[in-house]
Amino acid sequence: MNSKIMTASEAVERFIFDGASVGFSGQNVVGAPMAITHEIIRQKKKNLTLLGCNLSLPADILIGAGLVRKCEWGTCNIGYRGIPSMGYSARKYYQEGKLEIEDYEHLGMVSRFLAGEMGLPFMPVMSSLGSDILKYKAPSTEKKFEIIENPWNPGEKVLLMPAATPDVAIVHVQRADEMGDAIMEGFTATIPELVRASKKVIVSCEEIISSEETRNYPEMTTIPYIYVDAVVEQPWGSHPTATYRYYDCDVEHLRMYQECAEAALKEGKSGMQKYQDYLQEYVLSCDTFNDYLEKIGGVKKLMELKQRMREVI
Amino acid sequence: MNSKIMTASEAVERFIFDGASVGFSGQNVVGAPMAITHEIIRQKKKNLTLLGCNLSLPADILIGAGLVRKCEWGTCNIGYRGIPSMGYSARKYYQEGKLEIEDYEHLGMVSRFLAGEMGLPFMPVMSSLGSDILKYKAPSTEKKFEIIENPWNPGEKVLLMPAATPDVAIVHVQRADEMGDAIMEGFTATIPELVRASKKVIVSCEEIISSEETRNYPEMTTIPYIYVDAVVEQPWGSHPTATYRYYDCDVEHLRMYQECAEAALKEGKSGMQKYQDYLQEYVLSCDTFNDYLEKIGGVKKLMELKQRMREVI
Amino acid sequence: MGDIAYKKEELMVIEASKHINDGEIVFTGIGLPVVAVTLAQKTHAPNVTVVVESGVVGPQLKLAPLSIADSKIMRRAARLGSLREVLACILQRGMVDVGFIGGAQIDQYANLNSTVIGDYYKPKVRFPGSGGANPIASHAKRLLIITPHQKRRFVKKCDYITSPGYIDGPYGRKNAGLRMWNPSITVITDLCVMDIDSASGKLQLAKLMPDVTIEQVVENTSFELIIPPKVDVVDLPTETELNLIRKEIDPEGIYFSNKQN
Amino acid sequence: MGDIAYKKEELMVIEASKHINDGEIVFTGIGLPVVAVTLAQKTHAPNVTVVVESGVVGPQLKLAPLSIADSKIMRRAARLGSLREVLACILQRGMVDVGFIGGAQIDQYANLNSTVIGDYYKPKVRFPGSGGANPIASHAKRLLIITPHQKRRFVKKCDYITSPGYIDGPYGRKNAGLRMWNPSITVITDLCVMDIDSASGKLQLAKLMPDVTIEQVVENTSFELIIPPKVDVVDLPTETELNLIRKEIDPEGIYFSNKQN
Repeated sequence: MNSKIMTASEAVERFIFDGASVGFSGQNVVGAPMAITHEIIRQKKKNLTLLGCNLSLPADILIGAGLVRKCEWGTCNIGYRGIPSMGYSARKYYQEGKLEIEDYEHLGMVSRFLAGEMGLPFMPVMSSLGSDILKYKAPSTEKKFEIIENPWNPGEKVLLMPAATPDVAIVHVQRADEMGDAIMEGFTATIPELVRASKKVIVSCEEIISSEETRNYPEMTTIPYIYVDAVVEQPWGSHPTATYRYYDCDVEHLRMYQECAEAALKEGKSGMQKYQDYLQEYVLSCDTFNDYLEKIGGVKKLMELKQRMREVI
Repeated sequence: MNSKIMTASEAVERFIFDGASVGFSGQNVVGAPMAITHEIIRQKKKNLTLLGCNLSLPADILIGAGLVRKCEWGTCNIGYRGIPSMGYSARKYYQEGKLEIEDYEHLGMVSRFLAGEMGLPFMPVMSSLGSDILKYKAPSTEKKFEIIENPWNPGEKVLLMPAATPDVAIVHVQRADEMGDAIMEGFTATIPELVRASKKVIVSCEEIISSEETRNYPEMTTIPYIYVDAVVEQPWGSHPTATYRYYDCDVEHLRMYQECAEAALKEGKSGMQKYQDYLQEYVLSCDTFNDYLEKIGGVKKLMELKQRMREVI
Repeated sequence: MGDIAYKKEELMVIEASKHINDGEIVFTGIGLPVVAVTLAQKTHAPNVTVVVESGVVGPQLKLAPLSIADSKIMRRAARLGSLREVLACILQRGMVDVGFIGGAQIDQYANLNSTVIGDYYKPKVRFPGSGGANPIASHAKRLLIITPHQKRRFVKKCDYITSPGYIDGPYGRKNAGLRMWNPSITVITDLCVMDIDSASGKLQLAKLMPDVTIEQVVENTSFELIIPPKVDVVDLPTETELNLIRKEIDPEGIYFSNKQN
Repeated sequence: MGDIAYKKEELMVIEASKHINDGEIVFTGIGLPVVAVTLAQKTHAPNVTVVVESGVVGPQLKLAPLSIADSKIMRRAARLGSLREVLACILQRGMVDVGFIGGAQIDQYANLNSTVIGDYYKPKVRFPGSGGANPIASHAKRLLIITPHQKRRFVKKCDYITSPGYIDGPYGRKNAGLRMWNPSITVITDLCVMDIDSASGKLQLAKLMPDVTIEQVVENTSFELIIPPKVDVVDLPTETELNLIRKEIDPEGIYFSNKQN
């Protein structure tokens, strides 16, 4: 089979388009596909709709870069040791009326991907009921949900949520082969459902391994190649979030990011400049993610994060 | 935590009861939980309802032993190299009006377990439509299915199938620890959904390993202990079906079984005696599954099956 | 007859393999279908992905497995997962290009019966039932049926529709709610190749097997088969094709009777 | 005040731990809840199973993780799986005994808000939203809420109900279609412990923290809290409990402010 290996730049150019709906891996401070996210900012793909359970840092920085029209999420939570949980760019843009949010909760959202991956129009869900998640529709949505009676227990309400089928899913994993067979370690969060529900899939990975190796124990392959369109090798590709068993999150950098985003929210023009300076320094002025890795502290910092993961697990 | 290790006899005594609905692992000639199945026959648990996608040999022998009232299945297929696919006991009992069958298809059936494992009353399914699977209800069933209109695409029909939540699931796997964390190798077929949908779960395994070992790489654990009630160690516990990477199926014994079942169907009283003799010799007169393993050829045969698997994979 | 001796089943398998294109996802059952897809992989379609209902995605088959649950079918797969992953996340999602199915009866609308002969509650013969056949028939873009051509098998109306063909007419599937409402269906027998006449949703003769006459086909079919004005003849097998089957795919000759054409 | 100095949060955590029984399945969020469940495991409930939304089942926690996605929370788990496995196959299936939740506002029916302060479309402050909180509130048999007691937090009516308590009365959950329609809910603050008055579905005072008066509680609560005739006082922490928290669970003191009670 043909190799799907390409650079982050090629992958974004080929599969992300203005107005695309894009799903992301990542839970808080683990597993966000930051190398691909930076490339989207450099290529200024705009009017994006982002989908995910916890969209965390990738959503916040894309929103801060002014590229996002709408989010459909369970949460946007970056919280960690002293770092406020809400992404400040998301807060700023929403409060200023520049961002549409469709609020879901995690079970409802993963159920939407579950319907999508199985070719079903909707999925029954037994949460969200009684909450304002059902009360407030996003302006753009014609029908956020439907409530029917359980045919096997008349009188019982069952919520139906519509399938979500993003144009593209972007996920970061530990290892993949050139065809796209991908192995995830640690919790998989929503990756299996998200990937299988999406029309195109970009996998970024810490290491490319041979198909000989993946096929030795195919029980471990989280995503088989049939779903995958691009494989991008980028060690430390989820920095400043962690990659399980590889390196810990970079608390200092995450805090610095949130400080810049907070400044943009609270300090007017000078604060907004501070955030723009962050984007300029760490994303726009970098040719590749490797340039970024140099700037955040280079080899020494990366080895420190590797060591911290060893201590944690 | 308390150990859940017990003998097959204890597990059946504690968790299988007359009239129980029981789900089984196993696809054709792989992975059937035969040690536990034999024990059910010895303890004469009766009026059972069996549930599964491919119920294969466990269903056929329980039906032949006169212990089954009803099956809800996608198929009962034992077919392999020269062995007819239909279980002959199932054919005999159904044709003679002594067995109720609710016919489903595999996608519909696994969707029913999927609803069950997620605490949902039903699951949408897009197959079965237009077939006689929906035309013929089993006499006992009040409502086999419901068809609704897709709220997101008026005019489109969506089939809903009710959740299946067996009283007990019986599965055979490669390895488990004493708490019940179970590791499956090879395809998992319907095991994940079946186990999580069932109220009680008996896991029989080739080997018990330590929790130290299972917890070293928890991504590989197919079933976590919270679902498991009994762990039974029985090497060659799925004979005459195969256990992937451990031993191949025993074609000669499977053929002999089907010949006895065919005789019962076609040769009247003498044929029925032949089948009874099989049950007497290989199940009822055995104290444990180890006695059975001696009778089917002992160590020499078992080593041969082990060797055959090595050649296959 | 050609110069090379071949068995009927060999030619059926070779013909089936030609309906598989490179890069496609093929849902395989047991028996001749797995020989056909392996032959396609070894000839014109090396990048075919095989999926199997038990949870196997993309195995690298060497020898033909004997059952969908044969351990051989797991050989060097891309993924060993669950039945749901294959039947729901690949098949029902609409990713399968070609699906193989079969049955004890096939009727004029290409419906298949693998459940009962006779009355459902008091049948003459009970068969195993659907398994994965119904979902394959419901969701694959193209269906291939390899079957012996016998009058009792090619019936006007199935006693039980296990796997839907066109049900009762050109819009039968649409009316029933099947999304894949106009799949291509190809039936390959030892006498001929049939496909669907789109105006009626009924089976029509497409090609004859070498040395078979239209009369023979009609005699062995209980329903009125649509016969177009011009009917081609299936190509004879090549030596390469036969050698691949005999030496590489099925050296033990498990799938092929000893009758020669 | 007891003989031993302790921080308010320490006593809140110790009180919460007492609401967890041995053998139960506990759905944990970040922060103080994970300290409470770890303390329960190290005292009276060694066989508690922790589940975490990201896909972690039964980790053997040593140090308190700092986020539900902190790699520490995966330590020697029984299963590292998916969010669906935990939220659907454990939580929605009804297997969770105790769930921890929280929010920026809590109202008289124990509804929680973690979405917006002010109007939904033009809010004063936007918060992250539900995450797993809504499903936990919907499906756990018992709910525990550990929160600071502030007048602006304990409001009459939440600006937005992210996670349902009793919604608008004793049958509020039943009317909304929630299966777990009468869960026990316990709110533990630095001033008191509250639970649900089953007649009204509203919060009532259950216990006071040591040296706190009913007046103090009432002053810091914007809604009319139900006050039963007799109100007990929470036990003082023991040295063992404090030592476990300080030396084993959170030796770095990450979760506890420096204010002492």
